[in-house]
Amino acid sequence: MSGVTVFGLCAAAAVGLGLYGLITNPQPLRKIIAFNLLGSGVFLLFGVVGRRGAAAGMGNDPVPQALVITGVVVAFSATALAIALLLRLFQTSASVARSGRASPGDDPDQVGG
Amino acid sequence: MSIETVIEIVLAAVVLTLGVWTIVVPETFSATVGFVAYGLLVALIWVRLDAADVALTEAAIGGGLGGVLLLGAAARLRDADMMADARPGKLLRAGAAALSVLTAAVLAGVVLLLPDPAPTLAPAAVANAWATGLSNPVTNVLMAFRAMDTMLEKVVLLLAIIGVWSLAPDSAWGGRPGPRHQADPRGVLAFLARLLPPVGIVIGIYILWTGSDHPGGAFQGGAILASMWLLAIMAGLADTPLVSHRSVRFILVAGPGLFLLVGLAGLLFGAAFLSYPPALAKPLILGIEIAMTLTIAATLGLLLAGAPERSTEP
Amino acid sequence: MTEFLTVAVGFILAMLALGLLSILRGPGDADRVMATQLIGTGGIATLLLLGTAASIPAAIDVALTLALLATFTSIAFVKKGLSRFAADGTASTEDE
Amino acid sequence: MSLARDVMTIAAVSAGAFFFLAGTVGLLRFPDTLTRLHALTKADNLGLGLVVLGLLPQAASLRDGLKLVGIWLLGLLAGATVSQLIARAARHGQLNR
Amino acid sequence: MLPPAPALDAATTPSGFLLVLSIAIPIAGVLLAFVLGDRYVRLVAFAMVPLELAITVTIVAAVPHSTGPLVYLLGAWPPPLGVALRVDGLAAVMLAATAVVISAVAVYAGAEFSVTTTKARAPFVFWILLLAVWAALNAIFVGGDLFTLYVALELLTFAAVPLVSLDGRPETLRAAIRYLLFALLGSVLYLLGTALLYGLHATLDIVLLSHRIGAEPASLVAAALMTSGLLAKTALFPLHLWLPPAHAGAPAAGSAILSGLVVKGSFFIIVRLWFQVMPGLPGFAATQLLAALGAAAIVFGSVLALRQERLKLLIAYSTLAQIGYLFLMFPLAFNGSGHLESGGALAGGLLQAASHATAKAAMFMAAGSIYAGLGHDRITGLGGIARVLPLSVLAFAFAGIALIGVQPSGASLAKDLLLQAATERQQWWWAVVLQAGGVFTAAYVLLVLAHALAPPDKPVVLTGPAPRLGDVAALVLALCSLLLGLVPWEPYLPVPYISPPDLSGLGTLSKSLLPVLGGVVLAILLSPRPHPFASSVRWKVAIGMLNRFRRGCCAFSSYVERGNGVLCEWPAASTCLLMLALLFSVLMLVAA
Repeated sequence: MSGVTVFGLCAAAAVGLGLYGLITNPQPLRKIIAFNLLGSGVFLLFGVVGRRGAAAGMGNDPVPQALVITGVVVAFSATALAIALLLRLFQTSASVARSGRASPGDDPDQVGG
Repeated sequence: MSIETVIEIVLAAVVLTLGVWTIVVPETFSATVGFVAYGLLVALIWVRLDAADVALTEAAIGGGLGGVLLLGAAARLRDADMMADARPGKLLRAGAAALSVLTAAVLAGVVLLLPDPAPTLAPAAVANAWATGLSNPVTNVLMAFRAMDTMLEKVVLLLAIIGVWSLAPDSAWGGRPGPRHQADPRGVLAFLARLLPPVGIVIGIYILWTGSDHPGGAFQGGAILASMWLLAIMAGLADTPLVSHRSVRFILVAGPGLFLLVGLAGLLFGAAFLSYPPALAKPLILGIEIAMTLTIAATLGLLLAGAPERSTEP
Repeated sequence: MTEFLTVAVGFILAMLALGLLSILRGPGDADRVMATQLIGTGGIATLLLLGTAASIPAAIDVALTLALLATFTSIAFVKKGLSRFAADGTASTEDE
Repeated sequence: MSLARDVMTIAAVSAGAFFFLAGTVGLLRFPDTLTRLHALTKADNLGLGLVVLGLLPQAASLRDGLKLVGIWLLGLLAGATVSQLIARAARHGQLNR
Repeated sequence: MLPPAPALDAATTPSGFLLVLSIAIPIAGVLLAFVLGDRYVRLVAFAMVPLELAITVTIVAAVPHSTGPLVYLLGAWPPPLGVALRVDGLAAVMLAATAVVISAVAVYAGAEFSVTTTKARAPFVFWILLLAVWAALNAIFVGGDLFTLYVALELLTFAAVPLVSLDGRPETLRAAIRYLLFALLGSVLYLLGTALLYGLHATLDIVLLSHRIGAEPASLVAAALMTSGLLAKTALFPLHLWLPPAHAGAPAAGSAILSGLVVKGSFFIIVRLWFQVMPGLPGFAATQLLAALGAAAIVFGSVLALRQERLKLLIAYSTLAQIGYLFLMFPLAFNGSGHLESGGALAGGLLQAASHATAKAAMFMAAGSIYAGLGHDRITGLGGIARVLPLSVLAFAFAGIALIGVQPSGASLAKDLLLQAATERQQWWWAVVLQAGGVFTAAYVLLVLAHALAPPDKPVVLTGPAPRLGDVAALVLALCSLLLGLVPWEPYLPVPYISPPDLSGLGTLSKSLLPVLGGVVLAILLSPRPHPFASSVRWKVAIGMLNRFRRGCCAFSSYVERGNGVLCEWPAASTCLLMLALLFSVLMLVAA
C-alpha cells in the first residue's frame, strides 16, 4: 500500500463523513461544516489524482492543483455567504420573536410580490 | 510497508479522527473547533502530497480566515435552536449512515481502480512554461492555461460580497459592516495588532512574489493580508470601511477588472482572449496578480466583516 | 537522517493527536480553543520535519503562514465568543 | 562536517520531541484550564524551538534559516499572547460552562 | 445541427470571438455597475442588455453558416491544457431563449427596481445579479470544459441565492439558506465526478473526453455522481425541497429568472453530459429511471399546484412538474444499438426547455403584476381581475396556453417530436405520460383562469397602479412561447421532419381541445377549494354526479401533499439524492 492510496482512502472516508453529517445534522451551521468536510474530501481526491500523475519533475500534476485552489476559493465564498445568511436569519427571527406574533412578517399572504 | 507509509497512515488516522469528532460531537462549538484543527492538519497532507501551493491555500484559509468565520458564527449562534430542522429519527440516521458508508466504499474502490500509470498533464504544463516566463506551473495553469476559470472565480468572490451586502437592512445600506470593535490600547490584543501586521504584510507580499517561481501566489498572499486587516479591525485599531465608498468598490473589482481588460486586449491586439504576448507575459501576469492580491485581501476581509450594519452617519 | 526525521514526525504527530483529544474533550470552551494553539506549535514542528525529510522546501513557507495565523482563531473566539447579543455593537470584553 | 550537523540535528530534535511529550502528558494529567494552558504553551514552545534549532543545520540557504527562526519567534509571540487572552477569558468564568 | 463528434476542432473558428464577448460583456457590466454604484446600476444594465442581445443574435445567425460548432480557444491554448468555448445548435437555442427572457425581465423590472434615495439596496443587487445570471448562463451554454462549467454553475448559484432573499424576511432567508445548501451539495457531487474523470483521462474537455471515455466502472460512477448532483440543482422530483419556497419568495422578476432560466443551466449540463460526453455508455436503464422521476414530478407538481392557495406557489409547483417533462426525452433518445442519439427526442427536449423558459417567466411576471395590483395573490380572491388587469390576465392566459401545448406553441411541437420518438422507439408508456402532462398543465392553468374570469364577490380595488409596460413585456414573452412552433428549427436542432403546423385542421383542433377538456375535469376533481362558478345551477347538476368520485380524488391529492411534506424534509431529500447517485451507478454498472 503506497502513501497515495492511503490518502485516497482517507479522501473517500472524508466524503462519506461529510455526506453523513450533511444529511443528519439538524443545525444549519453543522451542515455548513459538514459541507466543508465533504469539500475537503473531494479536494483531497484531486490531490491524490494529481500525485499519481507526478511527472516531468513535478511531484504533483499542476492542473488538479490549480483546480483545487479555484475550488477552495469557491467553497470558502459559499461558506461565507451561507454564514452571513444564517446570522441574518438569526437576527431577524430573533427580532420577529421579540416584537410578537402580530408582526407583518407573519402574514401568510406576504410571501413576495 | 515503509516507514513513510506508516507515518502517512498515522497522519490520515489523526485527520479522520478529527473529522469523525467534527461530525458526531453534540455541541456545535466543539465541532467547529474540531473542524478548524482538521483544516490545519489537512495542510500537512497536502505537503505530503507534494502540492505545496494547495497546502499554502489550506493553511491560509483553514488556519486563518475559515477559523475566524466558523468560530465567530459558532460563538454567536450558540443556542440558536430556532433555525434547526427536526432531528432525523434513528432509522433515517442509520439509513443515511449506511448510504454514506456505501458511497465512501464505492469511491474507495474507484480510487483503487484508477489507471496505472496515471494520465497526466504535468509534462504539457512544464513544456509550455516558456510562454509565460514563470516557472511555477500551478501559477501558469491558473493565470494562462485555465485563466478563464480563475477570472470567473474572481467574479464568484465579487458575487459573494454582493450576496452578503444584500442582507443589510435598508437603513444601513452603504454603511459599515459589523460592530465597531474596541479594545484596551495597552492590552494584549492591541499589542499583537501593532506587532503582527507589519510582519504579516511582509510575509503576504513575499508569498505573492515568490508565487511566480515557487509555491505561492495571489490568493494565498491576499488571504494573509486580509487576516492582518481583520486583526487590526478586531483590536479596534481600524474600522471597517463604508461599503458605498468609491475606492472600496474600485479595489474590489480591480483584480477581475484588470484581468478582463488584459484579456480583451489580447482579443483585440494579440492571439486570443486571455493570451499574453511572450515578451510581455511575465509583467502582465505579475500586474494582474498584484491587483488580484489587493482585491482578494479586500474581498476576504469584507466577506468576514459581514453585511453593513451601521448607517452612513458616523 | 531521513529515517530519523520521519520517526520524529510520527512521534510528534502521535503526541499531537493525544493532546488534541484531551483538549477537545473539554470541559470548557477555553480548553477546546487551545487545540488550535496546539496545532500552532505541534503542527508546525511536524510540518518542518516533514518538509525537511521529504525535501519539500516550500513546507517552510506553509509553516510560516500557519505560525502567522495560528493566533487568529483564538482571537476570533475571544472577541466574538463573548455575549455579543447582550451588548451588540461594541463587543469589548478584553482588558477591562 | 556533515556528521557534526547531523548529530546536532538528532540531538536537538530528540530534545524537542521530549518536550512535546512533556506537554502532552501535562495536558492529559492537569485538571484545570489554566494549568493545562501553562503546560501547553511552555512545553510546546520549547519543543518547537528545539526542533527549529535542530533543523537549522539542515537548512538549504540563509533565507530558509532566517525563515525558520522567524517561525519560532512567531510561535513564541502567539503562545504568549493567546495564552493571556484565553487565560483571562477562562478566569472570568465566562467560557467555562 | 449536432455534428457527429467533431474530431478536430483544435482551432478557433472565424466568428468564435463572439463567444468570448457573450460572457465578457455581462461580466464587464457587473464590474462597471458595482464600481459606479447605486445611481448608475440600472443605466449600466440597460446599456448592456441591448449590446448582449445583439451579440446573441449574431451568434445565433452565425451558427447555421458554420460547418461544425463555433469554437474559441481561450488564450490560444488548445485542450487538454487549455479551455475551449463551443457553440452548437443546442447552445444557440439556449443562448437565444436566455437573451429573450432576460431582456423581457429587464423591461418588466425597470419600474420596480428604480433607485430612489430610500431604497437603493434592492435595485443595486437586482440589476447586478441579473447581469451575473446572464454571464453565468452563457458560460454554461458556451463552456467546453467540465471544470469551467463547474465554476459557471457556482456563479449561477451565487447570483440566484441573493435574489431569493432580496426582501430579507425570515421565510425568504430560510428558503435561501436551504437553496444554497442543497445546491452546494449538488455541486460537490458534480465536482467529485470531475475529479474521477480527470484521474481517468487527464482532461475535462467535453470533446476530448467523448473520445477517451469508455464503460470503465470509474467513469460510470463519475457519471452517476455528476448526474445526481446536477439533478439536485435542477430540482427534479424528489430533490425539489428547495424550489417552491425559493421561487415563490423572490420578487416576481427574480422568480421569472429563477424558474425560467436558472434551473435550465444545470439541466443543460446534464444534456451535454449524456448526449456529448458519454452517448455510448450503457445508460438505458438509468435513463428510464430519470424519466420515471420526471413522470413522478409531473404528477406531484401538478397535483400540488392544484392545491395551492397562492398564485405564485401554484406557478412554482408548476415549474416542478415542467422540469419533470424535460427528462422524458432521455430514454426516447436511445436507438437500437444502445447509443444515445441526438435526434428528434433531443430536439423535443430542448424545445420544451426553451418554451418553458419563456412561458414560465411570462407567468411569473403576470402574477407579479396581479400581486402588485391586488396586494395579495390568493387564487380564490382573483375574481374580477380580468376586468381591471386585462393585460396581466391575457399574458397569463397566453403563457398558460403555450405551456399546455396548444398549436402552434413550442411545447406542442416539442410534444409532437417526443411522441414521434416514443412511437419509433416503441416506448408507448412515455407517450401516455406526455399526454397526461398536457392535461395536468391544462388543469392548473384553467383553474387560475376560471377564478380570474369569475365575477367578483365585491368590487376589486387596486392597491397600486397597473404596470402597463411590464404587462406588455410579459405578453410579448408569452406570445414568443406561443409562436415558437413556427420557427424554422432545422439549422439548430436535429428535427427529423418538417410539417408546417396546420392551424385549421380538425385533427389539430381536437388535439388542442382534448387536453383542455381533460384539464377541466381534473381541475374540478383535484382542487380542494370551491369553484368560482359553484353557485350556478348547471354546476350543481354536474357535480352531483361527480361528487363521490371527487371525494376520492381529493383524498388522493391530500395523500400526495402529505408525501410531499415528508420528501421536503432535509434528511429525506438528501438521502434520496445519495440513493439516486448509488442507484444510477448500480444501473449502469450492471448494464456494462
